[in-house]
Parts: sequence; C-alpha cells; structure tokens
Amino acid sequence: MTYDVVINGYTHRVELTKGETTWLCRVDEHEMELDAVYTARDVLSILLGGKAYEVKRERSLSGEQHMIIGSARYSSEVQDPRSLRSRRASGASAEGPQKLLAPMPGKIVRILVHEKDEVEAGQGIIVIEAMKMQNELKSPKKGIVQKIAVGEGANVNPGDTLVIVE
Amino acid sequence: MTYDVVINGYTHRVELTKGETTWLCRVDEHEMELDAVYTARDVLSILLGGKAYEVKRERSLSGEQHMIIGSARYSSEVQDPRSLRSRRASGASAEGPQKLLAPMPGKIVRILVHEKDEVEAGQGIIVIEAMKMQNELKSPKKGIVQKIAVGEGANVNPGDTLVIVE
Amino acid sequence: MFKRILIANRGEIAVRIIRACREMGIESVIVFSDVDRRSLAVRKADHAYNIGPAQASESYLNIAKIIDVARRSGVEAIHPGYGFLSENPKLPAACKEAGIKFIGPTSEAMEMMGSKTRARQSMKKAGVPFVPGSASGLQSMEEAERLCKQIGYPVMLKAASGGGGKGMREVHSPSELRSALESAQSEAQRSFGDNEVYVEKLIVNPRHVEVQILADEHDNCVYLGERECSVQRRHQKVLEESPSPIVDADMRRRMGEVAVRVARAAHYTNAGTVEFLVDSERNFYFLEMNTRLQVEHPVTELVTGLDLVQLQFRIAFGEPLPFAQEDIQIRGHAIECRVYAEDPDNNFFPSPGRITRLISPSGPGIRRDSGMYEGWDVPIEYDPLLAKLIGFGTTREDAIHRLQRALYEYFVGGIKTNIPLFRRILGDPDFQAGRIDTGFLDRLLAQKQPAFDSTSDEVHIAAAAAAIFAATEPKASLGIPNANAATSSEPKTRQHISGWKSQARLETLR
Amino acid sequence: MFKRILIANRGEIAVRIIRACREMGIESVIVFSDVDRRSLAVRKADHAYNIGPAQASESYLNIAKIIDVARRSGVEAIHPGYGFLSENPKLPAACKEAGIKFIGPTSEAMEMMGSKTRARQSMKKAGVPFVPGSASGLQSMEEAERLCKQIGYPVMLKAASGGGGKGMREVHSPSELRSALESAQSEAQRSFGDNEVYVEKLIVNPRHVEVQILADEHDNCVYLGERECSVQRRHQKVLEESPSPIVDADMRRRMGEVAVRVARAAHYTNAGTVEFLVDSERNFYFLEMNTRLQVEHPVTELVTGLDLVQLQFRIAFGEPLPFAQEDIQIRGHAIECRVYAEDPDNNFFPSPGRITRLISPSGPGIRRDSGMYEGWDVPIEYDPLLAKLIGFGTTREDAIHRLQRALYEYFVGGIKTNIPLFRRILGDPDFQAGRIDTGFLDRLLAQKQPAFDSTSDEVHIAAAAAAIFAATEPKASLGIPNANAATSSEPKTRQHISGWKSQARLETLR
Repeated sequence: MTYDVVINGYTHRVELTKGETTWLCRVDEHEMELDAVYTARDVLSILLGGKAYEVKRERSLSGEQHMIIGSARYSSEVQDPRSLRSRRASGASAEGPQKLLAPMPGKIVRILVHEKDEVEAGQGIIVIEAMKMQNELKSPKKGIVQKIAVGEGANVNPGDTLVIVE
Repeated sequence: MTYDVVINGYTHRVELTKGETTWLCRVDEHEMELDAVYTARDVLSILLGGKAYEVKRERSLSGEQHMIIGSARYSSEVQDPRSLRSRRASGASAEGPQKLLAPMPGKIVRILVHEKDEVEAGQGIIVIEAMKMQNELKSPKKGIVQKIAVGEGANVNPGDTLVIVE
Repeated sequence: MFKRILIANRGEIAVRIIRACREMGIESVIVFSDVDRRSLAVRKADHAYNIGPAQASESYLNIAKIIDVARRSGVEAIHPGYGFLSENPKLPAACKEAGIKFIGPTSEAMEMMGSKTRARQSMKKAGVPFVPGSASGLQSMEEAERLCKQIGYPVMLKAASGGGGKGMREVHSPSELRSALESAQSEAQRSFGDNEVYVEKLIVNPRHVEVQILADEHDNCVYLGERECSVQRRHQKVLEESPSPIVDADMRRRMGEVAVRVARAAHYTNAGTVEFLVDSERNFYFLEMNTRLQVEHPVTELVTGLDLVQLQFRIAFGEPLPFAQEDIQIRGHAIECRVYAEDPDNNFFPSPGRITRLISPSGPGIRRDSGMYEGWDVPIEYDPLLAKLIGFGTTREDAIHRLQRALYEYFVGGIKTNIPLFRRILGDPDFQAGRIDTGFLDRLLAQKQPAFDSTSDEVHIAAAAAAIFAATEPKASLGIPNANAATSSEPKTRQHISGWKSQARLETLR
Repeated sequence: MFKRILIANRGEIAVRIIRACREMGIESVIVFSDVDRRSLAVRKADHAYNIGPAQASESYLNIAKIIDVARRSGVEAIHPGYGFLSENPKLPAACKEAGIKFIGPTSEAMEMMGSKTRARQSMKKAGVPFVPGSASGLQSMEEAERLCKQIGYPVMLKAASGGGGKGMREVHSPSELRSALESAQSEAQRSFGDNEVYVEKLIVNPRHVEVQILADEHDNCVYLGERECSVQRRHQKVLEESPSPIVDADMRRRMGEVAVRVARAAHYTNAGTVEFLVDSERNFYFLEMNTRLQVEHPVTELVTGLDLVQLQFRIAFGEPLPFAQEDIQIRGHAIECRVYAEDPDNNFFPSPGRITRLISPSGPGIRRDSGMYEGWDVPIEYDPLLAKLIGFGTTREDAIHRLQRALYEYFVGGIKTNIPLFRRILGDPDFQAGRIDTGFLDRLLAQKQPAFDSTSDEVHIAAAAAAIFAATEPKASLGIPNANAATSSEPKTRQHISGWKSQARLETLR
C-alpha cells in the first residue's frame, strides 16, 4: 500500500508492506521494519530496533487527526495518491469570497466591523460567546467585508454563516 | 420480556416492558419504573425515584456473571423460561461419579489421596501450582476415589481430568 | 455528622464532593439538568434528581428548584461547590428559611464580600493593605475621569459583583476610558445582573497569590498557606501551585495573619480564600475574598495533608477545627493543571463533543480530580473545565517533572483539550525558575514555537503510524460501540451538532 | 545522573521504575518475554528488547541475556525491581564484571543477608535482638529433633535462602517434625535450588513490622519509619500500612536504630528493609533483611513525602543522601491494597485472562500503581499482582475510608480479582481497631459472611439490571473490539485456554 502522509504540513510518501509479524515500511528514502501492535483502539505500540514508541491517534469530529508520540503532537493527513477526492480536499485555496462560519453554538455578543470595511487576514471580526467564554473570530483573509449575516445578540448554530469576506 | 434471574441462588421472575424513556419492570411482586442508561459497556446508570444506582456487570470467561452495586457483588444468572437449555444448565446435581478437573494450567506438585480412599466433600485431593502459587483442589463430593488420572510433576491444561470421585 | 446532603453543582467538583460524602458516610444527593443525565456525578451519587433543561438559569441557577429537591429528598445541608450559586447570598438565605444548613459562610458575610466596594470599606477599618482606588462604584463618566486622573493611569475597571475576570478592563489613557467603562458595565450587567463598576490603580504584571483560610463557628480561624495563581489567560487561572516560589516563611505568616484578620472582620465561617496582588517588591495588597471552595483547593490539600471538603462538612456541622495554627505544616510542593475542553491550536475555542478515547495518568505523586470518562459527551452549555491534574513532589522541581511525566501519559481523544499548553508552560525556563506574573502566559503564547524538523526519526514514525492506522482501521467509528442508551433517550441534537460542527470547522480552516 | 538504565523486571514495578526514569530525564530500557509484548511497561518504556519465551528461567531470570541487552543498549545501570533476580547476588556480580552499576546493594551484602543463617551470625555480633533458634542449617533429622526439643515447641522451619513464605513450615509437636522438614526441604530445593533449612521458636500470632532504610555510599544511613505488614495469607502480604497502629515515636526510634545497625553491620548500600517480628508485649525480634525495593514502598513514600526509586537512582549514582535523620517527618497515614488476579470466591485460585473492562478509582488521597489496562491479557506464567491501590489520609481512619471509597469505584471485568477481599478487611472491626497479627486474615476468612437478604431493594435492582443487560446486550462480546494485532501476532493459545477454562470451571462447579 502507498500513501501520501502530510505531517505538520510536510508530505511524505509512505510505502507499507505487511510481513509475517512486522511491517516493512518505506518513508521517503527511509527503510524501516516495524513491530507494530494495537494495545487499544487508536493506540499503537511500535518497536524499531530497540527503540519503543507508543503512538496515539487523536481524532476530532471535524476530521482532523494528530499523532501523539510522548509529548510531541503531529498533525497528520493521510491521502491515497490514487484518490482524487483527497487531492481535492487537501487542495483548498484562499481564493474568492470566504465565509466566516460559526465554529460552535453560541451567541453573538459584538460585531467589530461594518460592511464594506477593509480587513486584514487574522483581524478580529466578531465576538461569539459559548461555554461561558467570549471568543473573537478572525478574518480568514485580507479583503473587504461583503456581507454581515447576523446581528448582535443573535444565537447561532455551528456552520451558520456570520460574515462573508470578498 | 420475561426472565428468571437467579441472584445469589434465589430465583426472581422479572417482567420487562420498554417504555418511552424508561423500563417498566416487575420483579416478583415489585413494580418499578426504571430510568436506565448505559454509560459504558457493562455499566448501567439506573434511577428509581430519587435513588441512583450504578450497576456494573462483571463477566468472566467461564460465563459466570455478577452484578456490582457499590460495594455489593451479586452472582446473577439469567434464564429465559422458554429455553430448555438454560433449565438443564442450571439443573445440575451432585449424583453419580464426579470429575475433578484442572481449573487452570499448571503443574501437579502433590497428590494427597490414593485410589480407593474414602474422601469427604471438600477434602484436599491434589495440589497444583500456577501463577507461582500452590493451590489445593478439593473433592467435589463425599465418596470413593475411583481413579487418579495424573502423576506428581505432570503439567496439566485447564479441563484435564485429574481425579474421579465415585 | 450529616446523614444526607445535596450538591448544587456539576462536573469534577460535584464528583469531588460526592467522594468526600462517601468517605464520611454521608449520603449524597445530586441535581442534574437534561444534558447531564450521564454525568460522572450522577453515576457516583446515591440520589439524583433532574431539575430541568440545560440552560443554567432554569436548572443549576434556579434556587427554588434546588430548595424543592432538598426538601423532597430530606437533606440536612447543601454544598454549592464553586461557580453557579456558590457566591450568591440568596442561596444561604433560602437555606436558612428552609431550615437547611448551607455549607459555607452566612449570607451576610457573603454579601459583604460579594460587593467589592463594601468589602473595601470594612477591610479598610480592619487595617488591610489595599491597592489605591475608588472605595465605591462609579456614578458617572465624570467621576470616573476625575478618579482615574487622581489615581494615575494605568488603571483597572472592575465589576463590583464580579469574579472570574468578567467585567474587568485595563485603561492606559483617558482616551480609552469611556469605551472601556461602557463595555465593563454591559458585561457586568450581562454576567451578574449588576452594572456597578469601580476603579483601581493597575499594578503592571503583578503576581496573584491567595491564602486559604478555615474558620469554624467557635471563633477559631487558621490559614493553610498560600497558592500562587499568576498563570492566567484572560484573567482565568490555568495553573496554580503551593507554596508560591516567592513566599518565604515570614511573608507566609504576614499574609496569613492579614487573611485571618479579613475573615474575622467579616465574621466569616467555613472555607474561604483571600486573594492578594503582589508587586515586584513583594508588597501584597488585598484584592478580594472568595467566599467558597476554590477550584485549586487540591494543591493546598497536598502540601498540608488535609481534606478541605471534609473539613467544610465538619465546620458546617458545628464541630470545632481539629487543629490549631501551629499544627499546620507545609511539606513538599504541589502544582495543578486545569484541563479544559478548548483548542490551543485554534485560539482556545471551546471544544465540546464526545470523548472517544481517554487514557489517564496515575502513579506516584499524581492526583486526578476528573468529571469526564470515555464515551461521555462534553455538553456545550457549561464551563469547559473537564478535570484537574495535580502533581506533588518533594521540591518544586520534582513536582514539575511529575506533571511532565503525567502529561506524557495523558490522552484525550475526540475533543480538543489544552493539555499541550501545559507541556509548554512546564517546559518554559521562566516558569521553571519561578519567574511568573499575571502577564507570563500571554508572553509565552506570543513566543514563536521552536522550528519543526520534518526529517527527524519521530516524524518518520508518525508518518508510518498514520499509514498503519489508515491501513488497519480505515473507517473505525469515533463512537463508543456499546455506550448507547438502554432506552432511546440519547439526545439527538448532539449528533446533529457534531455534523454541523465538522463542516463548519472544515470551511473555516480554509 | 544516569543517561539510560535497564529495568530487569515486568508488571507494575517496571512501570513504577519507568515513571521515575522519565521524571528524572533518564532513558528507560525494558526487557520483555514473548507474552509481555503488549505489557504496559513496554508501552511506556523508551527502549524495549525481547529476551525470549514466557518461562522466567529463559527470560526474566536469565542473567546472561539481560547483561547482553544491557551491553547492546548501552545502559549505565540496571534496576532489578522486586522478585525475579532482585535478591540474586549473581546479578550485581555480573553487572560489576560488565562495568554496569547495579541499583541496589553489593553482591557481598546481598549474599550475607540472603543466607538467613549467615545473617543471624553477623547480626548477633551487632547486638541485634533475635528469636531463639538454630544459628545454622539443620544437618540431620536427629539435630532437628534435639534443637526443637531444646527451643521448645511450637517451632518454625525456614528455608535458609527462602523468602515470600516458601519453604516454611510450622511444627507444633515432635510427631509432625519429619514430614514438615522433608516438605520444607523439597520446597526450598524447588524454589531456591538450595534445600538448607533452619529452625526458630514459633511466636504465636506475631505482628510483622518492617523498617525502611536508605544508605548511601558515603556512610550515611537513615530509617524512614516502619510498615505494618501483618495482614497476610499463606505468608504472602496482602495489605500494608504506615505507620503501624502499635508503634509510637519511641518504639519507632528504637526499631529504626536497630535497623540502621543491621544495615551498617552488612556494609549495606541503597534501599533496604529490615523485617521484625513483634510479640504481644511489643518486643521486636530481627527476622531478615530484604535487600531490594519492597512491593509496599509506596506507603512509606506517602507518609514521608519522598520518592524511594528516585533516591535509589541518586544513591547508585554516588550522590550523598539529600537529608539527615532529623529531617525525616512522618505525616498522615497510608494503606496499600495488593490487587491480585485471583478468585476470592473460589479458594483464591489464580484468574488469568483478558481484562475486558477496567474502571479505576482516582481523586483525593488515592494513588494507583498499576501494570494492567483494559484489553490486556493477564499472562498465566507470572505472579498474579496486577496493581496496588494506596490510600492516604490525615488519620488511619481517614485512610481506611479513602480506600473503601476507592474500592467502591474500582471495577475489573473479565477476570476475577481479590478486590472484594479488601472490602471485607477494611470493614472488619478488628482491623479498624488495629487489632491485627499474622493470623488475622485466616481468622477473618474463617468467619461466616453475614446472611444475605434476598428481598432487599438492591437485590431487585440487581435482578432488573441483569434482565436489562440480557435484553439490550444479548451477545455483547467479551473482547475489546479494536484491541487486536495490527499484524497477526496475537497469541492463539490464549483463546484456546479460555475455551477449556470455561468448560473446566462449569464442570467443577457442579
């Protein structure tokens, strides 16, 4: 099996071959023979030579995936090179109008911009309150505020469009 | 649904009816409306009126089952009254010759009786060593040692017949 | 001792109190909202009563409902925990009326300390050191301008009934004053139903050090050493420790004696905490008194060997304190990490949802006070505190290493937590040297993370592991197979929300 | 400090030592047998090497293999844990030869203490109080008869190289002597490859109290208070506590000073334990010295605030003890429960197999040192100790209540454990009053259990719950769905055995 695995933004080509009791594994130019066993769901114990690694897979409902090795945490995305879908999913860009969506259920407590304002990428746009915390949502890109879809005091659901930046 | 549930040797007739969000449950003469939800596999949270119970199901590979409620531990066996099989399973008796079987893998370190000896129920018959512990197996019944099927020093597997008491 | 008490709270603190009840042979009665039916507290309590919908105002903040359950379940006392009603004098008042003991101070003491301005006035009399500021609420913009000028900028605006950093604003120049005052007042109104705001001199990068006190109903009052709480984000404590790296025996005694004076001046009873600001010259100023059990009480328990919740019960039952001041010995060092359901990679946004995997640390010197379990859905409606991880060591250095080891073992899957943040804090040279103040965490978060080496062996292992997971668990579900309702009472909404959430997150990530 | 060390052990103690390594920044190297590939120790270690088949003689007891791994992995030191090779002087000797530091005493000190008879001789010189008995091994049946007559029955036969109760026999009359001597000798031969047996006066129902000592390589030696270990089954410790209910400050000092004298007489270094028998008049007699870390070391850590394993590392590295005797303060009370994989309802038969469900206690005053996890298969080849649950409280009563609460929360599914036994012990009036001796547990187990009321509400709930489980999880598997091999290296044997086991159990239960 062959995968493109993106670790912290860097893509690695991984070739896997299942052996008798080990995995033959080629990561980029590196050949490794891994003794890998599950000890629990999402937890692998891997031995490479004498070195021991416990690798925990952290998955969030948003589909993000991280590999935890000891105190280190690596964002990871696995793509099957033959699959177009994953290509497309990973090939997102910051072109065109961007929606700013509510990342959580909550209440709009403050709107910091007006329509037609120019905004920088990362500039604070709207403040939403959830889990008893106020959170500032920032602009996904540099551009012009095209539309503000909610008013202060409004209750929003995750995925609701709040602001569109052109 | 109707079950015969044996708790610590006492059989109770249990009639279950699944309601909207609760179980209507009749145990012998007692009517109860239970709010029962799983919080994990083998763990039920049950509310009856204001009283809260966490019931944990302890199952061993031998098929035994216990209900743990706080510090109390109740052996429990569930029988479907319509099923003959379970009837038979529970209808065992101490009649006829009884086999003494190895309950665990181990090594026979001492045999405490000879063939034709008279033995009391519970009398020590054989000593087996496993998990670094020596364990004395006792006679399942009062009777005569009909056959000793192993010798001292023998390695035995679980289920091996060690001694037959007539 | 009490036969049965009610716990008017949820989450890890409800579990903490239930455990104390069980250890003392007291039956525990928990109240819960619709979304908390499966909470760990309900699992562990002896009695449990539903008190309505998720919104706190209709459940955990509803005094009438709580008193009603207390009556029906025949409890002798109520423990409020922290947050929710714990500092609302109406609860002890309602308890008194219903002939139920409130496990905490009297409503009078609470009221007096609850209003920062009234507290100032009476503490002044008791000769307690203060940060210069207005002794009463600001009546007008004009008064605000005059006072700030007189105190001198920078100043801090604070809600009189405030707490937890809500309704607080820093003002560095007259031009910022008006907007700051308005937003502080509106937030105070929203958070506490009272828009009274007062002003204080802003001490730049102070330390936040607090003293735990215990006062019985027989006029005995002792202090149990201090807690250093300077590691904060948006005025929210993130990590606390005891003892404080800058407090020596003499300073401990002086702060402790002031704390006891504060408590006595308020005729305070039961457990309380006196908060101080400490400036760079180690001068300390009275900030406020928290009239409840603190989130961070475990660090004090570990260095004193006492159980504060059990002592709260004894005091409320009318027993005298079982020890005198000279019997209190501080030994070793303890540090607490507050594990929140929030995403450190994404601006600390709340991260509710199902905990699909939980591996918890244990072993020497590790205490874990947790309200979560594998398969539980973290509700969206409440404070994101999931658990507290507390490490004890012979020295501060030992305690830090303990926690680093425990965090190495800690794993929460399905939702995001701030566990990685603690790895950063505990590994930071300034933190390890004890060089912390209330600005420490913001400075740390502003630092660049060390550059990432994409060719290390560990990266290759991570890539290989990701591939092996993909090859062997292609579509392993995130749910817990058997953790579903015995009846069909599983809240549908959760799944719905999750669906939305994932889409939302994906789009915003572009 | 050491950069890397090897742990020649398994189970909970290997995990305990790995944690200490991580906390001190030392890399840990674990060795494991074929059946321990998935052990918690292998999961947590930095390096792991397979050293062969399950049989200890070919893996954990094989010095050559362990030294070989130590060489290949480039470690500076070896920690033996307890059991296995921990008291075999050949290991420190082999380490010395290989230029590797042994974390423990010298082989000479170990050898001297390992032979009870030689220990007696040198301890006599040091003026250590002794139970009357033969100072050397019995050469013949005749000598045995003569000595026993002279000492006076009842007497105790003991293996000279013994430990853990193996090769011990009580003899109450001359008629029992021959068979007792023969079986003691054969068991000694089988267990220790040495059939030397000696005789001592039998003190009826003594207490077993031991003193922890630490000796550095610079001639400093301190005692860290005592541990009460009288709760035993077949001479195996089941529950230990510190301090002992019968030891006061003066007796502690006197026992401690004797213990230090014993250690000095043996030129002892690192951590060790001096065991005493205490009779009903609180006279204490030297029993033996254990030249290793004890299973029950955590209770001492909790009441002293120290970390014994970290101190072992420091001593082995050549550091002087960081404290003097007068710095040691005992505070509070700690009790340890040894959780074994054995069936208390069925004669404490071993109960290996897969742990299908694990709910572990935590919270205030609870420490858990565990080698198990949910989904792990407990191997049949080794000691049944799964985990240690340790409770700390301000008083002994508090510690008991802590543990009762924790046991209330503790749940291990799939295999049997002795957790119910601890509920009985901790609830027993004699235990709660501190009236315990080495006969306590046998007397408790001989007592009838309280009669069972088949009509209580809880019984109805149990019946209803059993029915609901049956109705909703008819054939829920016992396995952990996803905890299978990424490769097909799952040991087949286990399933096979389980199959047999269940049939075997059913038939014997008839």
